[in-house]
Amino acid sequence: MADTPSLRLRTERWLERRLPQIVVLPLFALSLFFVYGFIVWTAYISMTPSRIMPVYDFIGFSQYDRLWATPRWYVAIKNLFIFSSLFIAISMVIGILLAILLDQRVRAEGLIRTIYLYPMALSFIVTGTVWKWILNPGLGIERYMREMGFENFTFDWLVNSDYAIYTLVIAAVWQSSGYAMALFLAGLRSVDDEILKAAAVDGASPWKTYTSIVLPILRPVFLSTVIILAHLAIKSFDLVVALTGGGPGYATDMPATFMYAFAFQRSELGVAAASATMMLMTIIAIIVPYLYSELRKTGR
Amino acid sequence: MRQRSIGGIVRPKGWHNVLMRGSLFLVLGLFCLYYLFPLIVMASTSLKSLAEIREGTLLSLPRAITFEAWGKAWDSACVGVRCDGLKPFMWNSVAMAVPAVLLSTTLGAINGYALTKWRFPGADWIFAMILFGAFIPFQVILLPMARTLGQLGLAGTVTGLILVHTVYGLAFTTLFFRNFFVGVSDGILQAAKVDGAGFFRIFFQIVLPMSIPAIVVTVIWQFTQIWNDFLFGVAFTIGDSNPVTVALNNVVNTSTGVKEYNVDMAAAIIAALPTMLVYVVAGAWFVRGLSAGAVKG
Amino acid sequence: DGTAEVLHWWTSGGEAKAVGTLKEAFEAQGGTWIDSPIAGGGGDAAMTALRARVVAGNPPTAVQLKGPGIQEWAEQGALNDVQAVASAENWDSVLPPALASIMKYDGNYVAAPVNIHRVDWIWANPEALAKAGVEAMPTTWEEFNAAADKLMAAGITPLAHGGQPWQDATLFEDVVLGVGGADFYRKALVELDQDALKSDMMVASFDQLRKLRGYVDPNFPGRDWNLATAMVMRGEAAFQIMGDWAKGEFLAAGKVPGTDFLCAPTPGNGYVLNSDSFTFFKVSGDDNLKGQQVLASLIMSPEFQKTFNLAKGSIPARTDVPLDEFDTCAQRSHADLLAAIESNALVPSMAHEMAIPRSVRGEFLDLVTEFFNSDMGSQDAAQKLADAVARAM
Amino acid sequence: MASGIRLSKLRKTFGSTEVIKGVDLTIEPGEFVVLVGPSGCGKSTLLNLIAGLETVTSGEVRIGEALVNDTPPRDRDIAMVFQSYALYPTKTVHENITFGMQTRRIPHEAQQAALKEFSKLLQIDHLLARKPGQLSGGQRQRVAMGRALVRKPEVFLFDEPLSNLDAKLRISMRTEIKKLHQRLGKTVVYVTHDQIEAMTLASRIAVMDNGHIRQFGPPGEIYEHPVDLFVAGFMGSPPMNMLPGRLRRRDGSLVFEPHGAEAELHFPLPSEISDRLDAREGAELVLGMRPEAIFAAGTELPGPNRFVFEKTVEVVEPTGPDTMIVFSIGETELIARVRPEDAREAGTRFRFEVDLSKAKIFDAKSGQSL
Amino acid sequence: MASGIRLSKLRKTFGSTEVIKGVDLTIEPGEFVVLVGPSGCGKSTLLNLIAGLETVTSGEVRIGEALVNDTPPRDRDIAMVFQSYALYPTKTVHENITFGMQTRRIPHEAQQAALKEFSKLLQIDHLLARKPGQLSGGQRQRVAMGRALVRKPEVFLFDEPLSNLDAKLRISMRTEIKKLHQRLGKTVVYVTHDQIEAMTLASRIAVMDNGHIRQFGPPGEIYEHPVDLFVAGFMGSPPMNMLPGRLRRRDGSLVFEPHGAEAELHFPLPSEISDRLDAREGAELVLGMRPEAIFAAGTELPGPNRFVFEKTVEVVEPTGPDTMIVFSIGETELIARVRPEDAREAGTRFRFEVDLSKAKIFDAKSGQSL
Ligand SMILES: Nc1ncnc2c1ncn2[C@@H]1O[C@H](COP(=O)(O)OP(=O)(O)OP(=O)(O)O)[C@@H](O)[C@H]1O
Ligand SMILES: Nc1ncnc2c1ncn2[C@@H]1O[C@H](COP(=O)(O)OP(=O)(O)OP(=O)(O)O)[C@@H](O)[C@H]1O
Ligand SMILES: [Mg+2]
Ligand SMILES: [Mg+2]
Repeated sequence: MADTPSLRLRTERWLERRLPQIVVLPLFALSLFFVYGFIVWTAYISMTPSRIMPVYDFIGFSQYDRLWATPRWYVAIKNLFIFSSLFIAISMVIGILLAILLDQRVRAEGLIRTIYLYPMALSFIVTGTVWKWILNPGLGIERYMREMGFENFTFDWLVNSDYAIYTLVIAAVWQSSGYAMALFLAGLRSVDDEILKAAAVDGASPWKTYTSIVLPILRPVFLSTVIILAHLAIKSFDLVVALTGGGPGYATDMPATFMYAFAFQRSELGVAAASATMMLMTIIAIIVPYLYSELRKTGR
Repeated sequence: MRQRSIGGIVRPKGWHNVLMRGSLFLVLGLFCLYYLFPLIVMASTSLKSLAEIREGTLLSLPRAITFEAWGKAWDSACVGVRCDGLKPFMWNSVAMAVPAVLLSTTLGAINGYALTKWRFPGADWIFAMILFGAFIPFQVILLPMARTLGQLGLAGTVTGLILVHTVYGLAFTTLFFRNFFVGVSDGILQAAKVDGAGFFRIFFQIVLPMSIPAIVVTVIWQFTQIWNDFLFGVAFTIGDSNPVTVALNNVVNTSTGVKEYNVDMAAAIIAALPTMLVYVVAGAWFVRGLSAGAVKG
Repeated sequence: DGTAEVLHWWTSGGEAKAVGTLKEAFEAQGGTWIDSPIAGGGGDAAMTALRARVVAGNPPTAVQLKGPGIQEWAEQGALNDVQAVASAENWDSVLPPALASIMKYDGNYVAAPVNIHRVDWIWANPEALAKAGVEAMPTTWEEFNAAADKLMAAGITPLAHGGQPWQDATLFEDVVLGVGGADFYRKALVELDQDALKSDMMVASFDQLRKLRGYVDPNFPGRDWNLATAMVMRGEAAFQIMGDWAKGEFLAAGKVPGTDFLCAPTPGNGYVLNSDSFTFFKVSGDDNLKGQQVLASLIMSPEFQKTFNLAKGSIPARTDVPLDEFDTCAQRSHADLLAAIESNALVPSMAHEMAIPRSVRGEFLDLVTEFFNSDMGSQDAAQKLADAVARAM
Repeated sequence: MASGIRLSKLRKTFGSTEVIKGVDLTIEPGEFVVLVGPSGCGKSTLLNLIAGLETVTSGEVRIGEALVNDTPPRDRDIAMVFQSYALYPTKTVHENITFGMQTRRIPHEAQQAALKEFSKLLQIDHLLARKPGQLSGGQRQRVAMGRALVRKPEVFLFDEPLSNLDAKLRISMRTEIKKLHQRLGKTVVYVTHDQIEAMTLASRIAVMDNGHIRQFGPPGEIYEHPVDLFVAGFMGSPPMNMLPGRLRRRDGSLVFEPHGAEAELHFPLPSEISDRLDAREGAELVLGMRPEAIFAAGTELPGPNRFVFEKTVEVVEPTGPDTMIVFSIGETELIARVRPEDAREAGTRFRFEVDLSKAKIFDAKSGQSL
Repeated sequence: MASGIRLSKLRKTFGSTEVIKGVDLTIEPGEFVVLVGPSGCGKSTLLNLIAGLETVTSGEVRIGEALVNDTPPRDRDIAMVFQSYALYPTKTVHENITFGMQTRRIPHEAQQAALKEFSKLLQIDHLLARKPGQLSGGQRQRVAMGRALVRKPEVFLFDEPLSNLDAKLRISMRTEIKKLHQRLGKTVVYVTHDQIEAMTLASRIAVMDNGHIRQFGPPGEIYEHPVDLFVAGFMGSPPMNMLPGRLRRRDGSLVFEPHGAEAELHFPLPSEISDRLDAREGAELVLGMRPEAIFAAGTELPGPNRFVFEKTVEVVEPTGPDTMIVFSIGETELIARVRPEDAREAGTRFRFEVDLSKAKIFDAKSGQSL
């Protein structure tokens, strides 16, 4: 008798046990529809002759043929790899470094932190212009240094097809590394003091304390940061448009600008969808193994 | 909230320490310069007259300071046919950003909580799949999203925009919270369960107060992303209900008109002020020691 | 009465004022004007939003949309025609035929032009020219090259240029017109004839473009056009090849045409046409339809065309509007326009989306900008251009 | 009112480690069961299984009559003190203690009354406004106690609840727990490493070892009649002396000859024991003698079954009330408990007296008590 | 080799709470000092100050001869066991233990040897690959111990290092610590609540109360000659019985009349005490008798200064080796320690014998020992 509680109680129990799933599922369903549904839609569009507006006649993979026949696409892909790896690595290093430095009982912490964060608040439509001035040899740093007497100072990456991509990194790091700092700082702040004390007693230098005690604890924060930075890198659009406009030539084109150009400037929805599909597949190939190993390590 | 220093561990004194502190501030200061330099250029440009900009070098400091550009950007710059600056659009952004930030943060927090602290089979899969939404290019979802909003009758409404931001913010908010909660001791949750608290009570009364750092970074991120979003704002709102980024864009961008850099710069700074305010306010909650004394072990 | 929601990207300064006159006129008729300004990327952002709006099922009443884009949307069945108004007001007789054909789909007007911009202008600083001993504005590319060489020798940058694809393409099309003439221009850049694209004439055009590249200072990539204009204003550079909107910068700085700066068409005796127009989308509801009609009629009214273009710096799309109040450059533009119509030398701008679909234009821009920023050979460029065009068709 | 607990064939594995290896245990309603066992033997895990904080790998947990394997902790009506305290770090002491009552919608006044009562009892009434991070270890532990005590659940689970308190406080807490148990009559499962706590609080003691329960019985029985060497050696502090040796017959009666000292020492066995062992002459045995059964010769009034022998003092450990003297027989170290005033320096010969009626005999191979 | 520690006028406040209120303490090089005191009295804080984990509010901390107020922990050459363990959650047991050696660049082989030695000693050698989250409470504590023991610093600080271990393990750990101390001769400061640990390990015991040090001396002195009621009541488990009363002269000799039982009981005072108190007739005093000094009449051989009286047994608490009998004199509850076989049921009359030569006398007002 006691083994079979009333039906009401049983449903309540059931509900309670399932509550986590019940809570997550609607959100999961949203993402199934709005993310995966739309990805499927895009994948389908990439196999149609869609131009200015989507049409739904199946034509196979010819849009992919066109995509891979476009020289600009190769540039975009190559740039994505150069840009993302540099951007993620540099932002990460700066983020960690600044977070650690800021964590040293700095008096003006609030002010400094806001200074580091603020670039993210500014629209790149305008800051891009400023960066363009600063990096332009005729207007900015180069001219400045030359006027100050360094006649041979040269800093012309912005107008050099081979180096322009690195100016994107400079500006992107400027914009986002502050946020990486914030993520790490928040992580640092949730590490238990006692553990730091133990490390101090164990004779660890501050450097060693951070590298071998604190940062491993922040492993999940690394995951957050990598994902955020990767997302920023992959989607960097305003930045490219405002700073280089993809130039010189299309030397700094990126998949995001490529996709945008084809989808909305050139009315080549099909090609754009094909490029989007290629990009998503690339991301899956890189992110999934990383996620897999991370989740296994931090899951439990 | 008071800022607690690291553990109270004794720091060395003397010249060695002065040297260390000195180089610490040097590095911090150099980075401040790096981050500030463009802002200084913006601010100084915004304080110049247009004539000075045309003749002078762009990076030089203003010769005669004028706040004209600021006034113009705030309430008389033309944004299409109306010429009352950014002012009328600020509120649109607030009305959109605040609910969207609250909603996406709350849902992300609950998601992250359920996925880590009430693990069920497949939780990691669900997390990974939700997370992947972070990488979907906005360009490709624009049209299907427009279609969906149209079908829902939300096309061109603020509600629709809030929905969009919430849905696509979820990947990030879930990520932040999930990764924070992984580090929260299970023991505390067990204690709360024994104390008779259920899923939501534990969440709101125990877990959430401990996750202030996660809330801070999430709110900062979401607010920035939503406030600065242009594409969704432009595609899913109409005219007077445009968010401020669209207005800013309209002030700044001109294809064949005269460029007023001073107004552009002032407008950009004005449009960023609310976000900076969020940074300052939220930043004050970067606190240490929230989990102090919780468990032994 | 009537309601019109107008999507445009004229958001600041003189442009915004120009649209403002339209709004005022519309409201003076008792209509309700809903303004949807979306600037950015020369209308790219607006086009993006437009697509979302159409997909969502609530398109705006009228959209600032031009060139072959009008046909593309019309093919989607997304447009309403205003032929009733056009017939009543006899638009055919007052518009340049080349322009009128762009405004029509299936013989019916679906859009109304508001202005004409001339793309093939050379702007010059007379002081700089004097310093280098250049006496007259060049009328052929040979003359231009000679003048440029003198300027180089005098330490003045001959050509102020901004390295953005559309600016590169503007140079390119002006060069093609100057080198090949209007007929060749039409064959190559409008009809996209493969033979023309691969012809020696095209190679010669690229050769001249390569020459121009040599007259540009090294810091040009990414530069906005107005900064290039400022270089001319300050005398750092002598020439700029740019549409007539550059005049607005000179005027805004208080410069007087003819004395402080000079304007002359690029070589070739043609006229590269760029025109903005409003296209009417498929809206429903009497109120909206009424608004559409009223708007169409207003846009084409001579008074509006005058006030609008005075504010905008361009010239009216109607050829019958007197230009007494306009500046000398505008008057020259008008005279040349009539002459070009006469001599069949009026060509639509490729760089400014008047000539060919956006997809093909994109390939042009890619190729031209790559040519401009690399050491690609002219022969090679012509071949690649032909291939790219073939791919995009 | 109180509910009993029944565990049957209970098993728990973490990954590939089996931690609870088939436990059967029936706790009567209102009983006070103390769980003892070596560190890492599975005590906390067992409590977690009862509380529902870990899922059962196999077997059954019943509280009252109900099978609760799938009942969430909050429906089991238990209160628990965690070994790691698990305080809510962002709540004040006050809020930590009342949280469980709040969730159960106990009226505000009743909450305040309970809070007042127990914070006074636990001597933390001046700390109510602090956060756990501002407390000392013992204070945290008392807050954890308070959190459990304020409620009146069916079952209390205590996991080493007094381990970080000073002796004096611990005694008074122990007394209060005992009183509370008597007053409320709830079922209690209590883990402790403190000998005296176990002996004085328990109605029955369960001795665990490596995921098994070795013996389950009243404290006296556990102490006096350990079923095997493990239990005998585990209970008592210092533990029972275990002297291996052989059973021999000398002069007609059975004696115990310790290994390594066969020639020298023959412990005569009391008749109750020797009667039982009659048939096992020559068997390998272990003689168990608790330290308090070995004392300085002649300090107690004479009694039956006393045996006196002389050995060299190796180590002297004064503990306050008593002094421990370590000496060896053969290879085996033994401890005797003597009065401080009887202690002699290390190195001197000492006459020990052992009360053999308190001695135990175990089989050397199986370890079973004989 | 070892360094002493000298604290002078040491104070520490947290916000507005003063926790250490002026401590002066000189610990000789190589000494083993045990710090005892009620929960929350400031023991852990004192260790933290010595370790440099909290900044000193005022006063001085010296290790060896050096003033270390501003020396960071890592330059103080100490090893510490934290009360809360503070293990590194992401490191394995192995890494937790070797980390301190790594930072000090001890050669790999030496590290391995130390790890092997101490993990064996602490019985955690089978757990080396685990993370702290997969350990039981006692196992974690042993890892924390291991982390401190593998190093050979100038000073060891132990904060209740054995509190979560079972009795048997605790005894063996205690022995190992003692051996280690003898072998290495390092200075040790050791906090414990365990009476026996304190008595057996300490070369001197410091009794703390509420931020002050009450008494600092060898264990025997602390136990036998507590300076005041606090120390007397704190040391010993169960604690000393404190019987308030008055000094009277009867039949020419001084006797102690307990309050509430003046008519019935007069404790004759041994001459050593009464000589000292001659002048204080009529004074309010407290008579301190340790439980082990009160036993069943006639169980020990007769001696001098014994006094026998009869009382009703109120509570009987068997603890295994001994049984505690609670009874009252006047309003005061007292505890007697008797052999289990002598215990009688509650409610029966019982003849107690007290060894008054072990009794202490305190001034009731000042609490000072007389
Ligand atoms: N951050 C703080 N703010 C205020 N008071 C504090 C803080 N930390 C500790 N205390 C107080 O300081 C006193 C001493 O704490 P400490 O941890 O030194 O005690 P302890 O002697 O180690 O006690 P225990 O035996 O319980 O571990 C305690 O009363 C505690 O409440
Ligand atoms: N997550 C885990 N994975 C593997 N083994 C575990 C895990 N958690 C606990 N154990 C092991 O289970 C055993 C029992 O742990 P438990 O905490 O129940 O011990 P305990 O009896 O409470 O010990 P203590 O007295 O030290 O607290 C221990 O040996 C421990 O190492
Ligand atoms: Mg345990
Ligand atoms: Mg402590």
